[in-house]
Amino acid sequence: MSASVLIGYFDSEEKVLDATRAVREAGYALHDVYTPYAVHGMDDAMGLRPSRLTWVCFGAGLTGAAAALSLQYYTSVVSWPLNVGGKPFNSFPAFIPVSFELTVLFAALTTVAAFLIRAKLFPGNKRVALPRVTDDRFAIAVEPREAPADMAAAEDVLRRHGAVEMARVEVAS
Amino acid sequence: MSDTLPKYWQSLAERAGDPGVLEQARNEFAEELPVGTAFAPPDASSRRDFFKMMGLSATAALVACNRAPVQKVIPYVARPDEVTPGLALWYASTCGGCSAQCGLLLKTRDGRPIKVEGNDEHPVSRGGVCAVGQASVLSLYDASRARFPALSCKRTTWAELDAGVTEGLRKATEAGKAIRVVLPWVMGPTAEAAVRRFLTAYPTARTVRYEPLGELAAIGDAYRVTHGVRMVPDYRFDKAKVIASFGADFLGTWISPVAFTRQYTEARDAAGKREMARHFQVEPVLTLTGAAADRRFQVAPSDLTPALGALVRKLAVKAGRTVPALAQLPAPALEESSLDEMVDALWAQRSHALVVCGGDDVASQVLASTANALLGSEGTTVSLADGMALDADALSYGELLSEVRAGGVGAVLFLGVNPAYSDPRGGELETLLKAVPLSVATNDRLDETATLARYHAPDSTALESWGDAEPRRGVLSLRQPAVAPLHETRSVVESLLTWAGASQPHYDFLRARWEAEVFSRAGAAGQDFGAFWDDAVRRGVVTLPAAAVEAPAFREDGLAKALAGVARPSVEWELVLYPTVSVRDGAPANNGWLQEVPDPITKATWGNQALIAPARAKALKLNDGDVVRVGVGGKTVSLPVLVQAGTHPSVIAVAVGYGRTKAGRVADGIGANAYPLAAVVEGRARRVVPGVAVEPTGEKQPLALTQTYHRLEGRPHVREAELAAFLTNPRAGNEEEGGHGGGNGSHPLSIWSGHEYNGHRWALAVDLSACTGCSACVVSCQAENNIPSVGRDEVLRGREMHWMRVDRYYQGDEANPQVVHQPMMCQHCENAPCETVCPVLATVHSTEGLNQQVYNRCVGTRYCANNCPTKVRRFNWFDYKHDDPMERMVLNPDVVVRSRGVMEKCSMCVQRVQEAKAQAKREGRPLKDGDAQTACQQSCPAKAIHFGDINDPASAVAKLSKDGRAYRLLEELNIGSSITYLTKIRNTGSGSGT
Amino acid sequence: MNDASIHTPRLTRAAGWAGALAALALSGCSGPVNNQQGYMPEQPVAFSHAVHAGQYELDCQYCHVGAEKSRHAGVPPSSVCMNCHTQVKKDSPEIQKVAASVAENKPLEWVRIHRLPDHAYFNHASHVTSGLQCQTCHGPVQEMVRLEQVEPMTMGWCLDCHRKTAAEQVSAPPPSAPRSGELLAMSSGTPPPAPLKEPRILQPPTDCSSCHR
Amino acid sequence: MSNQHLSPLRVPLVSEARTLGQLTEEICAPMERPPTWKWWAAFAIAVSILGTGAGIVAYQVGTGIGVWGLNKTVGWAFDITNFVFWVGIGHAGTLISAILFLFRQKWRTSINRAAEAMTLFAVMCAALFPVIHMGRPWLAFWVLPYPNTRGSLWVNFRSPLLWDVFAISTYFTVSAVFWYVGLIPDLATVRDRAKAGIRKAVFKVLSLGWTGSHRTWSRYETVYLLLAGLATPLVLSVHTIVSMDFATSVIPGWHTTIFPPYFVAGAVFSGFAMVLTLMIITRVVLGYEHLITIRHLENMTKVIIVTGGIVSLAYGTEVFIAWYSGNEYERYAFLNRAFGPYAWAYWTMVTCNVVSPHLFWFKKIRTSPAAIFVLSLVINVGMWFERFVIIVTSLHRDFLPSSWSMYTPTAVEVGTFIGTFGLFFTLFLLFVRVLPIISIGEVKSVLGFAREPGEVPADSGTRKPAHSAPEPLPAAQGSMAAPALAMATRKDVPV
Repeated sequence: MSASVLIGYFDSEEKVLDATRAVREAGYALHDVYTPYAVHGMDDAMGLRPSRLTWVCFGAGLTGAAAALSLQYYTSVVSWPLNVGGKPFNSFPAFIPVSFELTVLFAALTTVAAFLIRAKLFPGNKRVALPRVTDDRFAIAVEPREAPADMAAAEDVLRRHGAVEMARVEVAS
Repeated sequence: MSDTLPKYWQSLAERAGDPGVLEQARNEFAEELPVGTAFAPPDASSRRDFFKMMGLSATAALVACNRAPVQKVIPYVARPDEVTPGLALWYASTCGGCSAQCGLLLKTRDGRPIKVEGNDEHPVSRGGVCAVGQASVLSLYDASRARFPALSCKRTTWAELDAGVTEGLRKATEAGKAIRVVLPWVMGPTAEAAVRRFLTAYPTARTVRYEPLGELAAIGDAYRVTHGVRMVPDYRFDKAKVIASFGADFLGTWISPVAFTRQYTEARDAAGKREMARHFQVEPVLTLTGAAADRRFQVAPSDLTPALGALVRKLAVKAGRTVPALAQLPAPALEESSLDEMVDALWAQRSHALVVCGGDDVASQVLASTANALLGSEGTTVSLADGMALDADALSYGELLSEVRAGGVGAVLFLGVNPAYSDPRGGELETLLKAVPLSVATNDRLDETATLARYHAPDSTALESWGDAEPRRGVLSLRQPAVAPLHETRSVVESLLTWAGASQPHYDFLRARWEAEVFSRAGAAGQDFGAFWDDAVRRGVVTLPAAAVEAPAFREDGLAKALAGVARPSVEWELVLYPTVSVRDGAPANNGWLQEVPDPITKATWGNQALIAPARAKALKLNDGDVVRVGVGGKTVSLPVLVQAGTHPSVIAVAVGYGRTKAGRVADGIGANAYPLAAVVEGRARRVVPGVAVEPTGEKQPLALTQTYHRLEGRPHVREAELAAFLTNPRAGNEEEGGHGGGNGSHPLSIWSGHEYNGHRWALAVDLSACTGCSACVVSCQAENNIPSVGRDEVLRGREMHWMRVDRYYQGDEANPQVVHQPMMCQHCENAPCETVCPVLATVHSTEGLNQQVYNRCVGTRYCANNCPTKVRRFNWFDYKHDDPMERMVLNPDVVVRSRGVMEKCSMCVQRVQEAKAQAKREGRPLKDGDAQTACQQSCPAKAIHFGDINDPASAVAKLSKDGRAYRLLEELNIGSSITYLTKIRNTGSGSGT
Repeated sequence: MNDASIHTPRLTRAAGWAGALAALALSGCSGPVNNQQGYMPEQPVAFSHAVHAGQYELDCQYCHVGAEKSRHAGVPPSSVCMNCHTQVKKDSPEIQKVAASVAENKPLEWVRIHRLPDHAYFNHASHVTSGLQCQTCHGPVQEMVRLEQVEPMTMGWCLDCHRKTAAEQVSAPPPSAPRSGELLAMSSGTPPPAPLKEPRILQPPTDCSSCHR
Repeated sequence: MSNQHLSPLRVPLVSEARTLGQLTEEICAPMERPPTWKWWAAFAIAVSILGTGAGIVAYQVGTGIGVWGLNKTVGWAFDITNFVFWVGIGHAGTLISAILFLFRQKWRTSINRAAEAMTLFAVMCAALFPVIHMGRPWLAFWVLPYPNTRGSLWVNFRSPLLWDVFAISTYFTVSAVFWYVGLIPDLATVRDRAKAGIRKAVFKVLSLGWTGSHRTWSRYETVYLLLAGLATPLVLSVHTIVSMDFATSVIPGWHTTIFPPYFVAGAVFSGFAMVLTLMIITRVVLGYEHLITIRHLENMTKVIIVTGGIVSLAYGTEVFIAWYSGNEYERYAFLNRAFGPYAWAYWTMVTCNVVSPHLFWFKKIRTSPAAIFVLSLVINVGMWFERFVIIVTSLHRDFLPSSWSMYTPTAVEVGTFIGTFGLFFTLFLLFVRVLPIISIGEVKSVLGFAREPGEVPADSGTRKPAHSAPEPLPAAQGSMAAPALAMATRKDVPV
């Protein structure tokens, strides 16, 4: 099923922040806001909760550390213990650098992968950005409602907060 | 790129570049290499022929690379009985490298001789072998050796040659012309017998003894004066308590250095005997012997004889004798006090004192002989009864030249001598020989002399032929071949017999002579000669019971005449031509191992230099590598300067043996030939030349040195003590316990508990007091471990590959420094810094305490070498190809040949250790101390290196590691070295301290 | 976020491919690299081990004499074949090849099957005297009509056996070759050395330098 | 973005007033117009140097490391010097990006992209050396722990070289990811500006379907922060580990506990110098003086003063400790550095690294791009010599005087080093051509920094003509095509 979303275009950060707050206060469901750069304060304005990617990062880091330590322990102590320079088979202090590096590597790659998956970013993506939102326009997309009158009121809210342009766009849901 | 490649290996490429040479090489190979003949009928009786076949399969093995090319196994058609492929066979034999004739054991694998070791049962050399002896196995495979007999340098057959030579000899005899056989002083009893047979066959024949260095001749002539017999006495350094050597490099090159080194270290075994012979050395140029001396006095070469004369005079005073002949000698420049010090020390020991003298001057040898007579040391330190008689009737080379000039010579035979190269009159030989109808050379290659001779009848090498030697009276050393002649060469004995019309195989002649002459003296009553002979061949040496020989007595009557010519000229420069321990008189020069082993003193490789004193160099503003022209009598030689500590300021010293022109691809063009500069006095060549001109040319020629820094900077790597201090305190000079705690055996603080070594734990102990620095170990190691020679260019870049080196440091005054030698090899550290840093585990520790290097795992980061505190790791910068099909035969099949890009280093001869262990296991017995020997240890003439299991409390190495003299390198680093060094003890008589 | 979110299957597919690739890479690394397992070339003479070692139960060391004393077991000289084949099966064309070899003094060029790289040292004697059966490494030779390499003969394969043997504390059989002194005793009448009291526990080395030197 | 806390200390980060659209225009312009002949000339030179370098490396790999001037005593020289040099340079990029991001240094925005790219290229140059310095580089993969048929012979995790393998590869991977994540929004901008065609298709793939959705932006900010948080210790760890190549050894002059901070400071020092070198060229050539302002340059010189100070302190400490330790080898190593055969290299290092940064105390020098440019080169030379001094002078005379020797580089080594500059500049020039070298999104977010709200002109649909560059270098003037040229191209966009 698809429905038309109401899009309001703005030309400045302040206006789009105001308008976002207004749209939410007016009780409309925000589909999303599109901006050319990360607008600070928008999370509040849109009422977004903090991302949980930090936990993914933490978990991945732990996994990396565990993997690195077990690899090093297994290869140096279990699989083939060799006397290297008189050091013990389990030369733990010497294993720290590699463990650290793998911790960072796992954490970084996993976090980015999780982000890309969560944000549905991938090569070959067919999504198209709204006009000029990657340049100098800010856009608010308001979820459609049953009653056309409501949408007209929404348009009104946007216009009052300085929308320079309005549009309705069909999006897949 | 060609100039970045090592020269030694490049020369093949150069040859390849020249189509003519290439063509020649190809023909040579096509005809001579085993490929075509490998499958020719191996004579069932010639048990050593099959090496060719095995060589071929070895070739296949070397060619084998990564992915499975089809490989063939080629078995024998009929396997000789005593050969099991893969098992080494050992033959006891006798070295032919010089006149010392040491006892050898030849190791052969699959028919190929691959290693020379010392024969422990040999009573003269006693298990030691010098660098030249070690390298003789490479000379066997020298691709530049003659491969066939030649007439006017063109290939001929033995039959044609024999016919031609016999015909020539007959004609000469019929014409009443002289036949002259030019040969070295020492050939061995059987060969001398063959010479006598030849002389008998041709009545006009006489021998001419030729010796480039003139040392034996001088001694022989001196003893003719003082004792009426032309002989060389048997010097016994082991019985000496004081040694005074006037220019005799008896540890390096003089007469029998291997035997003397062993005797010398025994006489100076302070730890074992609680006393130590004091050694005085009076010499103009620092020699290996001078470096070992307790007191070294530096004199001008022309002052040697006057100084010795003054010493003899003082001895005569002590002895209460008046020797009028001594009065005429010029006064020496050497200080009175030094002379008195020596005289007092000598006189205190009298019969246990020994005075020796080097060089080619008869007068000084007469004085040395007089000194020993005055001291009464004849019979103890100088044994005339055990001496070696020299050919009393021989002519000198100078006399030969006069005869030839006079036109009375019909035939000249050169038996392995090369006067065209090594005599100052060598240039005249070419024209002179044109007047001689028959000239024959038996030299092993078409060298400077052989190319001038009409016939070339190449002799087989000592490793290919039978023979014997009598290095001390009553000690008969047998030589047996380890391989059938590789080429169409023939033993000189067989040649002589053939030309004498008594053709018979060398073996038969030898055996018959032994049956007739040796067996009868052996006192082997009731024994069958066959058993005696088999035993002699197996052991390689027979010691005959002492026969009562009357030793000739000293007489004064000839002294005045002999000493008449002694003068002390005052000149600006005196040239000294000296032999090196590696190429000696130049005969073995075409040998990569010998060219590359650094001179123990100068640390120079690949070539000779003009050695001058530091003070003189400073005055003349000359530095290492500045080329100077040394000239005398219209002849000049250009050489790079090497500023050498311990050189007398008036001396310019040049090594002989270099500058060969027809020795082969290795030696030709390396260095300059200094022989032409030698003086000729009364027909004899003399190696001390007064009044030479030295002029800088302004050119530069870099020196291929392996050590460029000569001082220890006060570091405690080499520790020494004075004898007196050592006798009261066994730890004298070794008080230092390593920088930060610890000491022998105890470990400094460590966060790790270390690994346990429950089985064997291999270790080395190196006695710095015994080591003379002769470098035999370096060559032995090179032979055992397939270490490539890299050539001059690579040495110049600091890339020699030797796994072990002998570090040489100077202490004190650089005009006359004290010298220490320190053999340096992988320390097999318990906490090896190299192991920790290798990313790929290519170097790790074995359960037996060895620091292992796995070449095939190595990726070549060189991190290990950087982190090695002793810098003993060697990197294969290029593919040092063992690509000469002949020379490759010398490779030890038990040690892998390393490829480019990998690190290598001393393995403590792990292959020998494993072999000894496997042998003990197969025989079901525990390994004994001494079963496994490293190559360096085996060949060390001084027995300064001890190898063994430090976990076995009875082993020598375990005992030595707990000795008061024991210390390890860099203990403050907590590397836990497995090599124990033992403090060097000196007996300078200066009281205590170092 | 529901804009154009129709491409998830692709992602999974991509992940699948990546996994497959990784698996391939891994198997490529851990699989036999450079080994000759299964190598069974044709030989110049159709010699059958099955006949000689199997049917006639000839001892391996009758032909491969070096096995007990040398690092090489050795390929027998043609003359060894002719010890019997001067009598047996003289007319077989294969035997005639061998006979020709002896007559012409031209060795047969067998194709080498079991081989280790140059940098690996292997000693037959050490293994044979430790009681190892030839078949352990060479497979059931007595059943092979044409010889084949059965085992991988990789370093890991060697090590597995060394480690296992060390762990199991296996003893070596008493030496079959005479020990030093025994030969002397046989010939001279001196008393032979005392037999070994304790069996030798095999301690196969796993040190690098045991094989790489 | 409004800014309520204006203070006299804060100056705008974008020195001239710009609209968002103008910014997009200016940053995208260089990659949307055909390359100038100067770019072509520079590119041709860079590629030919790269080609020569590649040839030299091929020759070296084919012939053997022997073509270098190394010997039995000095086993590393140019190779590892260059490695550490390039890794050091590679540090500023991620440092500027990550550490300055964490410290909320907004001035980073106009230089971080290029600096990160520089990091990647420098790390590529650096990574070349550990591979080609091997005797058998074709077996370089043996440093990776993978199951194998050798009884599973693994790798030595105790070796600092192995740590390097992990550190450098992690650093490269994370830096690349960090850089790419930062690029995604800008890639979308370029995509949306491009008409149909290859550019559009390529950037469509690269931008991964970025729509500017704030829900994504929100997560993006989190990810970016996390990456910055991960990259910061990573940067420090990488040079720490590189320093451990030396610090964990036993060689006097290497075995030094202060190496990790000393190396990190040195890396930042040289990295900033290299960023300055590149940025001074770029801002002139591309006319970005208002984006990469004098203030940016000045800030970086201040970092250089600080890190230069740390480096100087480290030099001093080393010498002091060598004397204070009483260890004869250590003492000799440092005496030998200062007065031995390689004293010239030591004093070059001291002059370049200890003396020259102090010129930045003068405001005049600090604000003169030409002076900064020269000094940045001097510092890079000095830092190269620092590594040379550490490696070669320590190795050539260590414990046993018998093995002391000298090292002289060959043409092959010098050529390889120069070749890496070819690689570096080839990649950098390509980067300048094909990607926005300034982070559009981030600069936009600081456009209003230190400006009154009204100062940022709301887009009125009219574009100002190109700004006039304050003092463009004469040589660079021609390439400054007016953004106006590109204006027409975007008029097809509605709104």
